Amino acid sequence: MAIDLISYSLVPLFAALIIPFIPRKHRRITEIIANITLLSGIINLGYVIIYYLVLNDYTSYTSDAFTTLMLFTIYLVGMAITFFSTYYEVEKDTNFSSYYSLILVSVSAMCSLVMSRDFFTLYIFMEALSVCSFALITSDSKTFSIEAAIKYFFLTFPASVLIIFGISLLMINYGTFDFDTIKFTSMNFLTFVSLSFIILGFLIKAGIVPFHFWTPDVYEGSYSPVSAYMAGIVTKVGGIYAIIKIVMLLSSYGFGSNLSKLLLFTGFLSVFVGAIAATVQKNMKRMLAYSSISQMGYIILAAATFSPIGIIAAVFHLINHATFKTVLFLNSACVEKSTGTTNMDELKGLEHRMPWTSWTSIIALFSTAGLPPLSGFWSKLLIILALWQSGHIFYAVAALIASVFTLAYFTIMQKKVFFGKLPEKFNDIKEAKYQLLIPVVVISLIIIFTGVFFNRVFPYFERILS
Amino acid sequence: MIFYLLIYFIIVVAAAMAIMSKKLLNSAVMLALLSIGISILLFAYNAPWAAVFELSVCAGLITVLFISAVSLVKNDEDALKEKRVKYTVFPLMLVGFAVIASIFVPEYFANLFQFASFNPSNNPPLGDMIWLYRGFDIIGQITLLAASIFVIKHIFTKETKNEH
Amino acid sequence: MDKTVLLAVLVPVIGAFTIPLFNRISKDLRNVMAVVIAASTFIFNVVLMQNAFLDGIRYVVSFPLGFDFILKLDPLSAFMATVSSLISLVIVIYSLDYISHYENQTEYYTMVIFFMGSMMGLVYSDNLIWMYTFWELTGFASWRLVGFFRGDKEIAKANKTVLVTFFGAVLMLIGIIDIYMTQGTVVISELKAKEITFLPATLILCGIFSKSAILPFSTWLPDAGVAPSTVTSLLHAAVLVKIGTFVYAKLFGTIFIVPESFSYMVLIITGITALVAGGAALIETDMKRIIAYSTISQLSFIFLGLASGSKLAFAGALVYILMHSIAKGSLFLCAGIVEQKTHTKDITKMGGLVKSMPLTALAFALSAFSVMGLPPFGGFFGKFFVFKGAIETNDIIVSILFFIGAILTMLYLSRLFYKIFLGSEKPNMPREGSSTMVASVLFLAFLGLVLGILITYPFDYASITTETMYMMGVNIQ
Amino acid sequence: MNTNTNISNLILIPILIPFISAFLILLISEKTKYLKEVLSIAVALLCFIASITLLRLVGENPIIYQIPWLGYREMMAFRVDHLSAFLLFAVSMFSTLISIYAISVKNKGYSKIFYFLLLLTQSAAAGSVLSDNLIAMLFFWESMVVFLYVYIYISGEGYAVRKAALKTFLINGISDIAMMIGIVIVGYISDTYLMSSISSNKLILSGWGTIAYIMLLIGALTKAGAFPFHTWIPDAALNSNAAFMAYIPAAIDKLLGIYFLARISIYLYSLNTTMQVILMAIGAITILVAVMMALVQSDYKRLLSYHAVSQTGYMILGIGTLNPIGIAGGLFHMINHASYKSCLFMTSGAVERETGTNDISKLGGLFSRMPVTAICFIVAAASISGIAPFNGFFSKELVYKGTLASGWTLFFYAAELGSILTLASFLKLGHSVFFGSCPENLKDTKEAPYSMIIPMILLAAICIVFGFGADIPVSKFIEPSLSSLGVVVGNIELAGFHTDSLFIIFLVVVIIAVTNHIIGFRLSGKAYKSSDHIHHAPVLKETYAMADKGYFDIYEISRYIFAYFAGIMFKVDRFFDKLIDDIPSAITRWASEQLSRLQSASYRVSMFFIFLFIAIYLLYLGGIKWQ
Repeated sequence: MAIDLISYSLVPLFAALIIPFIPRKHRRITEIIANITLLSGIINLGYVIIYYLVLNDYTSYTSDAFTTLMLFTIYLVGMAITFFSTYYEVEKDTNFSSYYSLILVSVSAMCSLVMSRDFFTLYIFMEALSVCSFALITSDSKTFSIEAAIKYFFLTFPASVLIIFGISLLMINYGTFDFDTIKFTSMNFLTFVSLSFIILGFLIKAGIVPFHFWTPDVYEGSYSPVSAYMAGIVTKVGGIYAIIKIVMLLSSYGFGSNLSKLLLFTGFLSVFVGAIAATVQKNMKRMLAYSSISQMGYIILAAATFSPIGIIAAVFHLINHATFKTVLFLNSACVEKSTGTTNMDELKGLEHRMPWTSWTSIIALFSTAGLPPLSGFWSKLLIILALWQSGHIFYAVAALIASVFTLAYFTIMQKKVFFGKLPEKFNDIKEAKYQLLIPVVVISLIIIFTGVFFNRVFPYFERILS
Repeated sequence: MIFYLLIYFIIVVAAAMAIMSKKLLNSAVMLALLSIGISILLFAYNAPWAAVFELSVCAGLITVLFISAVSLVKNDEDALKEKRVKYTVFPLMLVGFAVIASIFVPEYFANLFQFASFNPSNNPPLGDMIWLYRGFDIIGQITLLAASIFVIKHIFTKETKNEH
Repeated sequence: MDKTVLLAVLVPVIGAFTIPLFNRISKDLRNVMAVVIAASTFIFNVVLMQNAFLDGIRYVVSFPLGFDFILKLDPLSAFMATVSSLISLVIVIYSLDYISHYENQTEYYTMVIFFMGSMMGLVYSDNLIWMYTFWELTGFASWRLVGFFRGDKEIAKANKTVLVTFFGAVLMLIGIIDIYMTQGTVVISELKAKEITFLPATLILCGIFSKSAILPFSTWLPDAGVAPSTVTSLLHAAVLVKIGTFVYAKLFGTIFIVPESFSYMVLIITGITALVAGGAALIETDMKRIIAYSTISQLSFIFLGLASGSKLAFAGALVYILMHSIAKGSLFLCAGIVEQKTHTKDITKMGGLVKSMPLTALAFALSAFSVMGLPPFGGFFGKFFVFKGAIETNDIIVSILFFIGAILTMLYLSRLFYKIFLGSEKPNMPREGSSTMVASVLFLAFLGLVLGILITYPFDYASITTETMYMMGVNIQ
Repeated sequence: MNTNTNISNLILIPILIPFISAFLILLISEKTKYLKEVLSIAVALLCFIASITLLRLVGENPIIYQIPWLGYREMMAFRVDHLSAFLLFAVSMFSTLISIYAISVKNKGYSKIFYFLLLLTQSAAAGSVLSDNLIAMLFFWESMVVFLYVYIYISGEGYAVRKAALKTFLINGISDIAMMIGIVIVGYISDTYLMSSISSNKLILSGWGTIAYIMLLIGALTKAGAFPFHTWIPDAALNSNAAFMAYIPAAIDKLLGIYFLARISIYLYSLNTTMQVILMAIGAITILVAVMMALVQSDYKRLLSYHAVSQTGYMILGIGTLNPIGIAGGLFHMINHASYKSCLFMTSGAVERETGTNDISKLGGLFSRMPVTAICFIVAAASISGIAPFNGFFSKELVYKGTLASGWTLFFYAAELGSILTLASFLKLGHSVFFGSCPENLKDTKEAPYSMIIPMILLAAICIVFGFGADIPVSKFIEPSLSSLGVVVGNIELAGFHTDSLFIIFLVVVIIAVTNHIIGFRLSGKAYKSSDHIHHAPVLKETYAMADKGYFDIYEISRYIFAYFAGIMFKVDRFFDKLIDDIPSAITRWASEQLSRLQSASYRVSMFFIFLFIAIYLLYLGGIKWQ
């Protein structure tokens, strides 16, 4: 356990425990506490990373780059969501205190999950995370969100079963859970079964195609900021992070070809199914859900190459996807707040009434599709290079062709939602409040800068492997 | 060998009954019976600590909570109305699977020990095990507790508000 | 000097995003700034063109994994940059009046200048990945510009445009990565005289054909006629479609050694495209679609020149690019004036406009003659040397294809001119277009004529560029 | 090879001066009277004088003048040998005469634009005649296409004028593209574009050579207005002014077309016998077809235009014989035809100006009212029909001797039949316009103004001067041109009046034509109907009807073919549109509907799927892979 980073998980936990003691009418104070804790986390994490980006020499760099990066993303998305939801549902006062505490608990769970050094703690915090997110989904108490929560619970519970079973088999085989002490010297049958159980469990948590049945309903049904939170970071840290961790462990031992075949096929499947299914969706959030399935597929594809460049590409794409998926979901939340619906058939011509939302969604959209100078392009390029170098040229070409579908369903979304003549029932809608726009704009700027200053960002990512 | 088979049989039947029983109370009782069976099994596999926890927590605490909650709930919702016969197929399938597995699987797991490099003799006492080696789990426990409290607070406060 | 190369690229790209800020201050400041940025880019390019033959002018920003951002000046790119920035400048001036009575003008000016910037970037970039980057940016800018009128049909067509070009570009990216894997580098100057196999070449060719609207991907260009005519002239006539020809000239003309069958395939496809586009232009009744189809057929002539493997034909193709951009640009702008005045694009409803719009008719006639390749105009020399290339392939099919193509060009352009300006008079004939619009159109038309008469200067520049850069011997083993 | 500068800029005068002054004229405003005409006549005269001095100066070796033009190898090379000098002389002569004549032609549109075009055409014609580099020649040659188009367009209002203008433009434009390809192929075969160097090792008709020759032939024949491509001239005649008809279709086009035909057939290529037969056949067919059509016309200018086409047939026949006499006949006939055809068109212009109509059925008895025009008409008509003392007879005699020498007597008979019909149609024309009863409304028609009379008289004088044994033109122009073409004449007596068998045949031709005219006149009673007995003859009636509907007109046929071809191409285009737009989006929509239908299943089905996939993966991973 990296001691210096432990404070990042304790502080939000501590803040979460304080919040219930604040009397109900002082709503402002709870919001301030939640925002302050996350803001402080971002500031010093940001300082650490940007200091090295600007300095651009890593001789004195000691802490674990991978964890710091993941922490930064968790805090970034967490901050965006809390700041967004403080101004999102001001009039309908959902039980906000437990909402904020739940978010803080989930942030601390994610941080500790990222910092965990062995399988068992990984499992504990994953469970804590899924419990929190289960509750968060129901936070706007619409019947559809409760149904989504139950669906989320039912369809991801086999994951926990599989993971705990896999971990126990691993325990039998190697006698320890610790990542560093486990030596995967030989690939005997039991390790193989246990690892595949664990990976299948995490695939279910991540919502990859054969197990993606819960993702669309959960993202569409849940309370809008929460769906952004879920899509943005929860499924990633809860699902993909562990797979990348296992891939890192196995890659250092240079085998796991049949595992990579499994992951490659699932990744390829989810990229295409997600992209194709999204083209015909009526609801904006449901379409974004499918798009996030397909982008997750890209991360799995990258991880499945088991090569150093593959892992860097996977992490880079994970972080990129976190940023532009949060932006897109928050945009859909803004649209929902102004017009009251995210059904794309009713929406039309919002471009002039909501310029900021439309332009940030275009930036995020084109970064997802891989328009060159934006960050999405570089991560996709790295994925393609990784796949190509490890010999899976078919998957590389397929991944690239899928980005055409990505662009297809996004241009359809732009056409339906933002372009065209404004219907008269939306005549009086205004742009969302500026507070709602700040997180979206900040993250879009991050997208642009990581894209344009890729030459500074990439050396930092190379530190992940050391 | 028969002893183990008997316990397996009890556990499987109890689990099936817990799902299928009409009244909530019966399912709570069946759940308790299930946990007791598992703890006996754990004792048999000389894992005393796990067995004790199983017995005290699952069989004791959870069953008490369930029964008190069920009794609080008005009794008109007792008998679930939807036709359950259609879903008997799943537990029957489960039972069939368990029977087949019990025939084929054991010899399969017999050679499990050759992989095991973990001999139970030299593991440290439980005290410093929890504190020294598994220190970080404390944070885990706290997070889980906090999460569960807030979940209940988050969902159930809504329930009471809706009623009055 | 390498700073000017950077400026030529950065000023329009960054300038594009300052235009909304200027718009905050006042509308005409925004217009003025748009013209100023366009003019400054043109001046930069002219300066660069002066010493295009100096060697080693490069601006390098190092990027990981060999994707360094390199801007290199060579005669071919300087020529291309000057041509496209000149036309863009004229179009920006023309659109001051044209766009004035439509909404979301700020976005229009931003995107035009951004398009110009990414065009410069593409032309000067010496790294395949960065060439691909600016290629995609032009695709993005064209999506916003084609979808300028926010109607449903227009946006559907804009989506189609961006999807087809993006698909082609993705294929090209696969080709580039294949080269990256086999050759180990993506820097163009390091790839000089390298042998590449049939597959990566065809993949890059798909990208080029999707951008220059050659047969398999050609139908997005007429559909994009729904855009305002300044956009269509900027995109279809002068600049966007020329990107494909430029990249083909640079990669397959001066850098890569390609198998003989590859160039022959290009010739056959472009030959058939010339026929198909020519035939379609003869049937079509929408004015802008006809001119768009004519662009497709003229582009296949340019590809003929580039792919035929003879030095003179290559120089002829470069001259053809220059002349065609000028002439087709002014054709589209005339179409813009006519459309704005008669409020219809259907040529069957027009007629006899020569009486009421003599200057536009004159400009239209002069540029049409230049596109047809009649002598006093510049188009003739381009067409002549391009045909020399066709004959030098010593292949009868290619020559016949392009001979019929040339006849079709003459037919549909004279049909178009006849239907719009010479047909039977209609009752209320609109007056002449506004002065700036007609002036810029006449300027372009007479520029074509003057360049035709003083052909020595452009042709010398083109032949020296070919001399220095073209690996002619390579294509014909 | 005297390339000293002052002679060489003599070459530039006929090209640059008209070009510059053309733009000058544009600046002069429309209202100033006669300034434009005077300027253009002065310029034309200047060029005429320059051409005369050039004609005298050109000794054994031609004058060369080169300007760097296209890239490093292609020079704008001018080379004046006897043939070019002779052509330049003819071109400038006719330009001067036409600019004088055009002063008082009414329906020539804005005179400013007319003179602008006149000067540009003059410079272009001079340029193409003098240039030695094929590209430069093509440059000047093709730039005339645009002026043709504008000439016809400005000379009138209405639908027919524009249709004729478009037709002219397309026929000439497309044939010029063919010619361009011919020149490109020639350049490819002999990898030089200089005619002089090509002529040193002549091209032969094999593989690319044949294609090149055919393409160049198409260009030459269209410009000359020969058989398949002649249909634009009659239409132009109907719809444009007399000055244009007298200038371009009558003189310049014929001169340039035949000049180029001579260049390619004799100077660049050494043709084999099959091509010789083809050329002579084209010549013969042109003669017959055009003269048959001419016979039945009732419009003054349309009749003359058909005759222009038929006379070209004689020239092509002459050059097609490829033997010195034939070629000499062809060239001599070229200049003769230019002179009398231009004069005839001028008379038609004069008649049209005075009487306001071209329809010969409405004209009559103008001899007494317009004596000078009538006399000029008679002289020109006589020379075109090849009556003895005039120039037409001598050039036709040479052509006949050439055809007989080449051995193909069939073409000789065709030529003879042609001249019979020519004489018959002119008798009909002359009789109906100048003799017979004069309708009331034309009672007070006066003679045409002097500006029209002078050029007519001059041309008639040329017809006479070039006649009478024709030794002046032959010695001055034809023999030197033949030598510059590289044709060895030997001791054959070209000029001179020989009363041999040809003269007797000539007399027979005259008698037949006169009797036919008298029969026609007796039958129909009206002068202008005198050819009706041929018009309504059994077989001819249908062919004439079909010809009027344009079945033989290459323009109509090709319009139909291209429309059909374009239709197919459009279908191909729509197919590709469906291929890249409709089909992919339909497939994606279908696939996406299937996937989202799969999605809305209930818990149990999703749960079942999850366990199923887990099982499959484990089997796939553990079971199959492991063993």
